[in-house]
Amino acid sequence: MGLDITWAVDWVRRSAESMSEHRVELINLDREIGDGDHGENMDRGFQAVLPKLDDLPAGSTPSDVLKLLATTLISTVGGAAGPLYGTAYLKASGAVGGEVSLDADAVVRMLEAGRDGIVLRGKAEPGDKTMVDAWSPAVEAARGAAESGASAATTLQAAADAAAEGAVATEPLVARKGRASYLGERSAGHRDPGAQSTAYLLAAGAAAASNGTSA
Amino acid sequence: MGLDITWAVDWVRRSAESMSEHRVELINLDREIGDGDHGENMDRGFQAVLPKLDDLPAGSTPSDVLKLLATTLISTVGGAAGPLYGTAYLKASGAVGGEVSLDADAVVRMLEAGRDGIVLRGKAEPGDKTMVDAWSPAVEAARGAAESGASAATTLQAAADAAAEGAVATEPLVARKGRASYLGERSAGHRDPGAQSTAYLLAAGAAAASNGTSA
Amino acid sequence: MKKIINDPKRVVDESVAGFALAHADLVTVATDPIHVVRADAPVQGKVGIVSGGGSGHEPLHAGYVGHGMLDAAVPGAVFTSPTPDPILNATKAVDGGKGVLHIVKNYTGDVLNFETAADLAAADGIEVRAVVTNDDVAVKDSLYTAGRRGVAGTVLVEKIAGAAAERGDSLDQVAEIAERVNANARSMGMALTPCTVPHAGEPSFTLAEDEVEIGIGIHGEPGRERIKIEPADSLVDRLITPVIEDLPFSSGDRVLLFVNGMGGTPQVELYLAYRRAAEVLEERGIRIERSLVGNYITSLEMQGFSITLLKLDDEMIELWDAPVHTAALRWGR
Amino acid sequence: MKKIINDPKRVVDESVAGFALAHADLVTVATDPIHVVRADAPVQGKVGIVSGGGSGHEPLHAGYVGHGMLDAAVPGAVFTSPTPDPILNATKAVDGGKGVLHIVKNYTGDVLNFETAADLAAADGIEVRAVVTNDDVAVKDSLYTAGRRGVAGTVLVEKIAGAAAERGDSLDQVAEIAERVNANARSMGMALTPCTVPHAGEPSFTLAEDEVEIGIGIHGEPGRERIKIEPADSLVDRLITPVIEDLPFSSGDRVLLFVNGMGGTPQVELYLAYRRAAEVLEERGIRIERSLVGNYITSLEMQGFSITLLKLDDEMIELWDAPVHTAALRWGR
Ligand SMILES: Nc1ncnc2c1ncn2[C@@H]1O[C@H](COP(=O)(O)OP(=O)(O)O)[C@@H](O)[C@H]1O
Ligand SMILES: Nc1ncnc2c1ncn2[C@@H]1O[C@H](COP(=O)(O)OP(=O)(O)O)[C@@H](O)[C@H]1O
Ligand SMILES: [Mg+2]
Ligand SMILES: [Mg+2]
Ligand SMILES: [Mg+2]
Ligand SMILES: [Mg+2]
Repeated sequence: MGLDITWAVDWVRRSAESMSEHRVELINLDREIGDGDHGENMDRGFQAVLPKLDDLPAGSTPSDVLKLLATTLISTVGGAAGPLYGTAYLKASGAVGGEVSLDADAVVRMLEAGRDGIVLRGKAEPGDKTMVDAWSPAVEAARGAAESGASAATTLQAAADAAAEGAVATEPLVARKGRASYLGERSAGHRDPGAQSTAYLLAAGAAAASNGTSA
Repeated sequence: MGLDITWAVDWVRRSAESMSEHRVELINLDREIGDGDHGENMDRGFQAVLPKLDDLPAGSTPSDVLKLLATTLISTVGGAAGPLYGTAYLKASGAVGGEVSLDADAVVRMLEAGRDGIVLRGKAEPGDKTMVDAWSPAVEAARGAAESGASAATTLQAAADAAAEGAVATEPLVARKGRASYLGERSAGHRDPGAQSTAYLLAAGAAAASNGTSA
Repeated sequence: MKKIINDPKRVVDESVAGFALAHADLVTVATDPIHVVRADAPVQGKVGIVSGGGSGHEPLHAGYVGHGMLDAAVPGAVFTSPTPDPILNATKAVDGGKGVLHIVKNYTGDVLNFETAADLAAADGIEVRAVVTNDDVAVKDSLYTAGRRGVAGTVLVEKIAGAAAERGDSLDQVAEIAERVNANARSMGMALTPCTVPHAGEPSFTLAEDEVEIGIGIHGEPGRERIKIEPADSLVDRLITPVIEDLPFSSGDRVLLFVNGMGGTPQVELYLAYRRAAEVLEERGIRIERSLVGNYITSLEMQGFSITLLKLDDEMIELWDAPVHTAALRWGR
Repeated sequence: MKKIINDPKRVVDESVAGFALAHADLVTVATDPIHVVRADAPVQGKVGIVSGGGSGHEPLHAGYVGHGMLDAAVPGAVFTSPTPDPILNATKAVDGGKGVLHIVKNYTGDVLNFETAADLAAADGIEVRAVVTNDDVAVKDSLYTAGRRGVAGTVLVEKIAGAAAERGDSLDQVAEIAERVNANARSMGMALTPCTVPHAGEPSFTLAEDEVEIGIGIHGEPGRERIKIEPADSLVDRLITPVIEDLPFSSGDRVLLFVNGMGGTPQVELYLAYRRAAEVLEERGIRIERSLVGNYITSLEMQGFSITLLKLDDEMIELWDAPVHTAALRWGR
């Protein structure tokens, strides 16, 4: 069973919930090696998209939801995360344009386009201690799952799990992009806030998908 | 035996020592109900007079020492204490002008003139929680001692003891002059820094006198 | 105590030396005893204006020396009135033959030391008048106290009297306008945090993490009352209401609204407070004709702010707008 | 956290509203999305200059909107780059037909959001150029980092580019002089205390009672190293030496010396630091031609300071001296 508009809307709702719930945690991660606003930024952006979900025209696709999310994040989040996540969702939207229901392959395409969008704008490589370090393993894991025949939901779950591991794995890294890079060696020993928010967002997508399957 | 130039110089030296020693204590008293500079101000003033003592011409009298002290304090202390103590010592100097050796009556005249100088400049009444509350009982006690035939040294000791008690007695008072008056009721429960410095200065005078007598 | 200082005893000397280097076009600094004099002093045929007081309130007073404001500033030790000597020297240095006005904040020490200096100047044949500022409504004025403190209104007195002197007014006229500004100005302040006098090394008072002091003085003297922190709008109301009711300021009055930072307050908070103050005045029909927002009379690194209202007349507005060129206040040239 | 604020989420809105009220003669403020525009914008036939970034650095940038400096400022949330929308709106509002220069501090967020806005403006037919400031020598520049941060030098870029635009230079010329100022400016800062972002509620970092952070950024980002506090003169040496050696500045160079406070630093300490900085330059034969001392680019209530040197040429001096009339910087009119 593929992931449809209901899933997409649910993903955004659960993402907003997760950003609210982890707002302080993300702020604290960002205080350690950045400027202490990441949780606030993400929460502001996702709260802004919620009311707009109700106005989606009938017949909207997952791609439309992702585009709405992208433009809202771009115009409300600011900072580094706004344009980066905005671009990610915009490219993800483009990768699944017109599709009513996303299968496992579509999930892979969506995630890959998202990751590529972030890299295009931010120029970070894996290992630079940024959100790319959550996105990249997520894309690989999703591809692996899809290739071995997993469902869309399971594929997304694999991506979410890999993102969570990727976020943890940023801890020993020395940052080379974003604000944390100013710290040099002193950035080691702290988790990257953007990688962590990525993990939470993909987990929200997976939860929405598994909820859809079981329903 | 009267109090001569040696005593006067010793008084100033001991005063300087006492102000250094109690600098932090007087700062702390002033922090409670003022602006935290009284100990610093007094210490600066008395340190400034020390080198000048060496240049006193031969034949100087106690009055000359008091005048030198007065003008030095006026030009180095600043704040409220500078002009008030300056005037006190200037008037005290005037009251014993030309006298080579001060007897008990002269000590009373000197202290009374000092107290009156402070009241003239500062317009404080007894009970206003100022240095007057140390000076006034000191004058009374000195007069009592002198009238009952005490020596100059004993008279000064009586004054010093009364000043110390007077300083303690400022604690419950509500300030009505100086910076502490801005606190209103909240000034109660703290000792007045100027009353305390007065007690130390008179104690230094008494110590110099008793040292002189015993020597 | 963490401060950008060397020897605590040399803070004022070294800072004024830096000021002299940075503003050599505006001022000349005499040391020992220290006083800051307008570079072109004495200006012949102009009333000289001297102010001063303890240091730690910068830019007051040295920051206001220059065309259209003060002719000299006399900084004492931190929070300690200067002694008469430098006040006398400054007075002599700025006397251009038309007499000298002393602008003195109402603190026992300042009043006494300026008095002595004025007596000495008079003995030297210089005509001196003193105006004592006392705009702080936090402290009840009464025969039984040292009276109200001079606080932020002093800046307005210095600017307006300075402009009057610059246009050639006589000593009596300059003193009259200075008195008039003081009589029409009212202020009240509050603090979030204390300040630390360098030679004391300890904060001037302590406030709990959730406490603020209402009615604070500019030397960290505790104020009217200590309360739990409240939203900015309530804090503004607590300051502006007694200010308005004291003069009182009434509907139709034209005012200058001055929101002053205590030294450690970020601008973002001062403008936020200004917003509410303007709203309150609007509600009461009081018209804001001129504004001033910033750290203009401070208490070292203290966080907090004060609100000053000055009831304006046409002459005050004209003099306020007149050109001024000092380190801290500049327009029109 | 003790601050003069109401709702932490409304700090920027309410503060900018106060700024708009206090400076209605200078600026117009558009809300939703918020941007501050010069009252007489667009000035026909003049290059428009837009800057912006996270709030909390006041007076940067809104305090520099006005004649001879910025045409618009776009304040984001505290320490958070604004989104493209208000940047685009501001760009449109100030386009007088000669194109618009974006002055952007080098932070990933600022660069990305300004880039997007510039793309959108270009799509609307407005010619936009961006100059990215990166004067902070505290962070090693390298291919493998986000590069140097834009800090206090930005104020100098805005003033000098603003004057070039005001005299009628073309977009290319204004961008060239902005680049030139940035290329000749170097800065480094330090902090005694952290600052607290209102929505975070906790200090951005912690420092022991006797520690200071050398090489601090303007968002409370930790810097190069944490050391025990030292006398002011040593601290100045620690900042000015890498600044001098980076460009490098050499004997005979003419410079603007800018001692900037981080928001909570009293003036007395800034001038004290200035004294030592001037001494060091004197020793090295570097000539101070112009100076700026004060809280011009801040980190909320952080205590600390930065030192910026700008190597001047005749044109820069002329443009620095040109009249400017903004809330925070004003001379010549
Ligand atoms: N160049 C980049 N490429 C990818 N991700 C980046 C880059 N720069 C920053 N980030 C991500 O953005 C996160 C910070 O976002 P946020 O705190 O909202 O923005 P800001 O750094 O502007 O305050 C970092 O934790 C990191 O994951
Ligand atoms: N009007 C006055 N009459 C007598 N003594 C006064 C008066 N005002 C202040 N004092 C004394 O001066 C002391 C404070 O001195 P100091 O701290 O050196 O000056 P300042 O108050 O200017 O900081 C007070 O403790 C008080 O004893
Ligand atoms: Mg951040
Ligand atoms: Mg005192
Ligand atoms: Mg004092
Ligand atoms: Mg940020």
